[in-house]
Amino acid sequence: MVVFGGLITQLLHLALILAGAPLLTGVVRWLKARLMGRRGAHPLQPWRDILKLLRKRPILADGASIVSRAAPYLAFGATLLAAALIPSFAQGMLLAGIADLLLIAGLLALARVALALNGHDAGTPFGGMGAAREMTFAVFAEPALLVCVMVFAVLAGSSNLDTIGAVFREGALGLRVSLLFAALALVAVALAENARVPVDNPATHLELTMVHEAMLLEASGRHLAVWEMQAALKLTLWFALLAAIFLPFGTASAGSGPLLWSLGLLFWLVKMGLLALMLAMFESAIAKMRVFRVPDFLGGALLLALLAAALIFVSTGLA
Amino acid sequence: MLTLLGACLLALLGLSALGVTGRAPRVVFLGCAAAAAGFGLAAAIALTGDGMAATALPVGPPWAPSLVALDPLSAWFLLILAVVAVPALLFAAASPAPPPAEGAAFPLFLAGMAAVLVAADGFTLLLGFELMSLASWALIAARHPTGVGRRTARLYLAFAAFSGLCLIAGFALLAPAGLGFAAIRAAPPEGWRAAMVLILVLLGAGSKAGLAPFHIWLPLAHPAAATPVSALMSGAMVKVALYVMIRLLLDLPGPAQPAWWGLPLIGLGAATALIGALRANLERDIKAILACSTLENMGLIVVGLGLALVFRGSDLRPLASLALAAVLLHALNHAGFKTLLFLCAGAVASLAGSRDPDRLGGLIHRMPWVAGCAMLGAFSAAALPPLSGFASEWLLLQSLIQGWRVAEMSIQLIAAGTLAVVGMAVGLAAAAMVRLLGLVFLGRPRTPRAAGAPDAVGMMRVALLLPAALSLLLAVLAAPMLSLTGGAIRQLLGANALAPVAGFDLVLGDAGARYAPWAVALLLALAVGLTWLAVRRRSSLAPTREPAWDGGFMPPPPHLPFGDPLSQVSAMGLGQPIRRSLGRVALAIRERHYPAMPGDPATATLRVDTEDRGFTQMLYPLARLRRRLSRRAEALRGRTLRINLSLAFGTLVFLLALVAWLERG
Amino acid sequence: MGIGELPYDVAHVLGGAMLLVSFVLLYQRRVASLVNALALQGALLAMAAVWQGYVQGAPQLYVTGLIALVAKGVLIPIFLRRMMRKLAPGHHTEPASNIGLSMIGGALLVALAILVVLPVTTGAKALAREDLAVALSIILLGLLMMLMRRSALAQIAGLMTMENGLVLAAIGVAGMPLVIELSTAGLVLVAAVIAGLFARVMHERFDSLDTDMLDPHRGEGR
Amino acid sequence: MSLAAALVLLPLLAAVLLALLPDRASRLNIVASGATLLLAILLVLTEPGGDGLLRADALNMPLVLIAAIVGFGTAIFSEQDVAYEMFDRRRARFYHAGFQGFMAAHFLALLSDNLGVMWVAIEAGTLACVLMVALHRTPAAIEAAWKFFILCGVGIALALFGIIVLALAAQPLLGHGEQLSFLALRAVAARADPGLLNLAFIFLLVGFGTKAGLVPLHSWLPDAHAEGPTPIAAVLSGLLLNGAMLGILRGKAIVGTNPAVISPGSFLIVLGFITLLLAAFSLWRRRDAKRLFGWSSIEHMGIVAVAFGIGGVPGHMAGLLHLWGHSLVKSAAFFAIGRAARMKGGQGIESIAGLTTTHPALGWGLALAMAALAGLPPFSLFASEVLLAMETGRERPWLLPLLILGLLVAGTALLHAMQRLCFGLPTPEPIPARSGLATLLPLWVNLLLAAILALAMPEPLARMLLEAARLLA
Repeated sequence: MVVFGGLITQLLHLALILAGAPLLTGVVRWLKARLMGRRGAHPLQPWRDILKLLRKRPILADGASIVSRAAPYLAFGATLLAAALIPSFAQGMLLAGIADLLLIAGLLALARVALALNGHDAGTPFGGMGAAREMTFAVFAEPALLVCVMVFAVLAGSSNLDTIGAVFREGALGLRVSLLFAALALVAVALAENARVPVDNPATHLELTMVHEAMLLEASGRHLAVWEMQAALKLTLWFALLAAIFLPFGTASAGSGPLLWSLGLLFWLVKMGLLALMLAMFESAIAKMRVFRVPDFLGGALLLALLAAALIFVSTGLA
Repeated sequence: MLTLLGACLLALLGLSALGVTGRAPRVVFLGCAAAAAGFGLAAAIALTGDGMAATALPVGPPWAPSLVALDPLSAWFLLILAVVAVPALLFAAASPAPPPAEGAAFPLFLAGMAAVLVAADGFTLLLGFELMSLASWALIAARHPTGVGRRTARLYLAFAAFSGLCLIAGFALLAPAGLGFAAIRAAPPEGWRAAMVLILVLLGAGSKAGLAPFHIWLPLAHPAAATPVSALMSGAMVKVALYVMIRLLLDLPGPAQPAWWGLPLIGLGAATALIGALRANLERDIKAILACSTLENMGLIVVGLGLALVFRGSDLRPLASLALAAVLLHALNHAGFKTLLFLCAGAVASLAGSRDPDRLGGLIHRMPWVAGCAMLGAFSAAALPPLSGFASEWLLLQSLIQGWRVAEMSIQLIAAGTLAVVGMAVGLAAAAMVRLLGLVFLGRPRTPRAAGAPDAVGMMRVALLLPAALSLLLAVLAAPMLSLTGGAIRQLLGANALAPVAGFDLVLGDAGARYAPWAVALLLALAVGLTWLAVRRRSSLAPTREPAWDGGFMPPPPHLPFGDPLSQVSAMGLGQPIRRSLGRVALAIRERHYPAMPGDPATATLRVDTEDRGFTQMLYPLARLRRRLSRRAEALRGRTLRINLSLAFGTLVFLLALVAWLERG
Repeated sequence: MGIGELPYDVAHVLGGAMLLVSFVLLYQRRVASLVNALALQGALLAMAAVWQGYVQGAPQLYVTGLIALVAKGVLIPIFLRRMMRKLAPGHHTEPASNIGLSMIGGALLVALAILVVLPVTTGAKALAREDLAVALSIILLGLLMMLMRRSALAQIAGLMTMENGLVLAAIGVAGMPLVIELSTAGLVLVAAVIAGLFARVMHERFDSLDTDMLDPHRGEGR
Repeated sequence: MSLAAALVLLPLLAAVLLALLPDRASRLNIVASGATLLLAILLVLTEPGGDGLLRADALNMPLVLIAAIVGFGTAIFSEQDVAYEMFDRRRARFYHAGFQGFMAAHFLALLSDNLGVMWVAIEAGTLACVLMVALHRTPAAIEAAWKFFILCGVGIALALFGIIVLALAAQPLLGHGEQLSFLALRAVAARADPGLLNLAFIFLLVGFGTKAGLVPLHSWLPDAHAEGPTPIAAVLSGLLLNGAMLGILRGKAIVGTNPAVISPGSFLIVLGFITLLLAAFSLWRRRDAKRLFGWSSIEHMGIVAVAFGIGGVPGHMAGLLHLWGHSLVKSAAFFAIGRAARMKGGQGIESIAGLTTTHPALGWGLALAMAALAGLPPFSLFASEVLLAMETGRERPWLLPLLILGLLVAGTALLHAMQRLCFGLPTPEPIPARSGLATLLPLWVNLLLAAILALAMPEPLARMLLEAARLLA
């Protein structure tokens, strides 16, 4: 039953995030527009864009190589696998055994590298520039993520996401200031990873300021569709990650039948909506920062993570 | 076993004699490859079956015979040596004939490294170590009669002498009873003696392995040699130094050493990793980039070694074996992908005619094989799952994360800080690899030579495919390979220590984390494949080719066949964000900007001079001190005869007075 | 035997005389009288040797005395004088530093010699102790003279004085094999000849015997 | 007549012959040296011992062998080298006679059991060398020779005084005639008056130390090496220094047996380290190749002094092994550099470069010799330095840093010079010529022997080494 349940939940989870990812992007955009006093596009607009792009004939730049054709699938595959490892409505899914945070980080790095290589491929200035910046940001984002993982490992005894979620759901450790710091650090990392304000502006196409979009300038047709899907999936993934760690309540366990699952799903949708709202409010509240201030921003995140670790050590040392 | 090893070593000596004549270089290199394969065979036998106990040789110093042995640790590193040497030598055989000196020194280089690995007493180890240094120096010097290369060779030789002497001193303090390893184990050093041993070994083997601040020679020396030599130096020689470190710090001093022994290693390792990865993003020579990435990986490995010492010192054997496994596995993985990368770089340098990224570009179109191998190697070096680099770095990061299990809060904090630095280094390494691939293989060719480069064929292609296949194998079969190190881990950490392996997965015993490379590879392939199928089912239109959109730039004029060179990011340009944000950590940077004056047709230029802080803060001051002292010493020479006489006279009188005084008291 | 007994007093007087001559050598400016003083010291040495031979009843010391007389007292002085005539007619040796200083230095050296020798030779016969102390003083004075004087001739003279001191010490020790004495004396002669050779070459190269003139010619420059 | 006596008389005879009939002198020289070498080998194979005056023991037999080898090589080398000197008949005759005479004196100095005879022999050898150093008659040569003469004359005189004091100390204990015998002195020194022994050792140290080139008594050494003919430099470094060191060693062996003396080892250690460090730093300033090797001789004598000072069986083993290896390698280096200087028409370092490209055999030989002098394997200097480091680490660990510093500075300086001489772009050759077997043979043979000493020392030699160390410790 457990294995079967694990399989079912895993498949349902995949279907859910695949279907929900563009929707989540749409919702965020819609909320942002509302907060800015605009009517905003329909939340399903991203889905429509993707389907339309899929119908178009892809155009490759002259200098482009096989990389431009392969990179989108690689990046998407890696992101999908990472997303599949992060529990949404149920824990103990089929892949829970290997749902290691370091592996998730690695898969995201793989997707990032594929994206950067895609930026390099056509040999255009903006592509290269965007790639260099993307990798630079990662240099600061990754250590922050790792130290957060250490914090969770200290509390949950393992770096396995499923275990962490389970331990945190039991709530045995109560509300800790160190967790708050870790949460802030992780949020900052998530913003950078998803190229959101203040690190990058997903809406703009002004070349000088952008990072993420610059690497996709040459993509078109189905390739662009896959890239868009990948971006949406990544956003969902990070939301799910934050939810799974910091808002673990209400998640069902794989063994417990459909009723609890749907309850967990309900909880999850609420969490997602909440996070989307927070993101929208945040993005509409503040402005994008200059590219060379981003390292400071992420360095701050790293410091927060280290502080969290230090506090954990103190508290465990006292306890 | 002894006959096999002896035959290989003797064969190498004979080949070097043949190499002196300069005749039949291919024979020499292929023979060396065979000998290296022999080493690999011996290592495999020793790892699977039982090794060779300490055996006395007919040769040796006047006071005792030389001893050789092949225990699991030696065997593991011998395997690494073979893994690097065979492809490198095939590549050498495929390259144009080198100067005779190189043909003579190459076998000696191999023999020296092998001698260090199989030595069972200090003298033999030192002998092999010095032979290795001397031969590798000859390999560099033979290529560079003049210019910068010559200064590099000089610097390298000076550092080699330094590390050799430090190791001699280390043994002197380690082995009061005798140089045989058994005798040393019987009487391990204690107190300040042990601490001095630690320092001297860190100076000696550390400077060979490129630990900061003695790393400065490495990014100069490794690229200066011929490609196969660079591969051997970067893939194997630093590992030999690592082996010496493990032998002298983990094995010989016995398990009784305190936990703080690991801390210097952790600190130095983290600093080295950061500096190396940072410089890898700023170098402007593809082989130098790879050498800097070697620094980064050695740094990570040494961090693991330090962790192993810390855990062992605080009685956390499972964690110690975890860290040690990370060290051993990463040593092997790094050997695989670094060899691959260096050989690719060599192929590029010889076929596309340059090592300067700003003269390359777009090579993936002309040399798909090399590009493919290079991408594989680069992905491994960037520690991307499911490739080989990720498996070992996963172990390393896990053991760092587990650092909180040590009761000392200071060590916990150090572990957290190190984790941050290591994470930064890993990110930087990924950035460096992307930069390398993007500059060399992607984008547009920057010179006609790059546009017309042929692909690697024949034995050169084989030499590339060999390590590539090996890296893939290591990626999927990380766990079985690691289980081979069980013997070494038991030897170093006690009989009940186990490699963190369960079947085909890497697992942490109590912490419950698990990494299954095969599963990840499978799932990834599945995800990519299904996505591709699904997408292609919905949209089947074949793509068309158009000029790049390029943010709206106009297509280049006809006299620029590869587009406007200025509109493609340069090596410095790609390094700029990292140089701006982190560069000054490792380098003394001078940026000068010459703006374009209004009406002046000249373009604006930005001139950047970088120099490693190791030079500016350590080497130059030392050299100044040495110069001042020699001037002092020289002043004594410029004296007249009578002054010299009075010196002798004064010595006599002083000694007489001293004796008179001593006899009073 | 001790103070007030004839053998001791005579040896004492002779040794003291030699030491005095050493001071004269240290003090003397003119080369001619330098050579004379050297001859005198040689003669005194010969007498000391003979006396010791008589006292110790060691016949080979008479031979030693004879050699000393012939070599140090006659041959070498003649040789030096001839060389002096040839090379530096009426040539004055000027001390590098003033006489008084070297005198004080000499006195201090004698004190040192006595301080060093007397306490360690409590076992030996008084005669030997006396001889050893005097001999050491003479050697040290010869060395001092060599580094005070710039002229090659003066330095040779200093070397010869040192040899005198050595022989004085040797005769103090009973039972020095004769072969050593002979070969030593022979070597001293050879050395003197060689030194003369050098002096001549030096003179024809630099037209001077001032050893400080040599200094700028050192190879490899400063 | 014993082998030892023959070993002394044969070169003497050869010297007389060479003085009488100078034509084809160099061939005769080679033959004589070869015969001497055979005698030396025979001597080493026979049992130690001998009559009163000459006694062959484990301490001096290997040194005799080394001396014969180096002498033979030097004779072969000078056969080619002297041809360039343009000596007139008189000087050529004198040169060869003087060479053999020096060899005879050196063998006597090594073999004689009587300290007085040893002194006489060393003095005679010195005088011969002085004359041969002056052979060129250039101002620099005169200056060097005069300095050599005066300093070593003084030093040797002081050494004699030391010997006399030893005799005086032994007077109450020994009968007439044997109070200068090394063995007898060693036997009774324990009962002699320690004060006199101290005094004696001071004088022996300063006296023979001047000849061994210990700082601050060293200033004659580099110039004497540089200004004389190259073969003379080879024997100076290869043999004379050994003789002087043997003198110090004998003194230490005698004095050291008395427990009440101020330990002679500490004097040696201090002087040795001063020597090592000063020479190491001076090596960096050399512009003249032969002076470079002269200074390196000083450095190695410092190492030897330290080794003997630290003492113990391993320490003395290290010191002796270092002496042997240094003689072989240093003479080899002088052969190579002398030949190179001939071909390049100057012995300045800047005038020699790129030897390995133009004359591979000579260039690599020189490179290996310099690497060996820098203490790199596979040569016996490496082995002895390792052994010395071990003993230092065991007995006086706090001296290790000094030792390492000295070795490092000196080694890097030599390697630096090695790369300037042997690599880089070749300098022009006014006298283009081939290296010639007369240089390459002794050069490579010596290197080979040094390597054998390090890695596969013949069993009898190894036994003698151990025996000698036991004798001294």
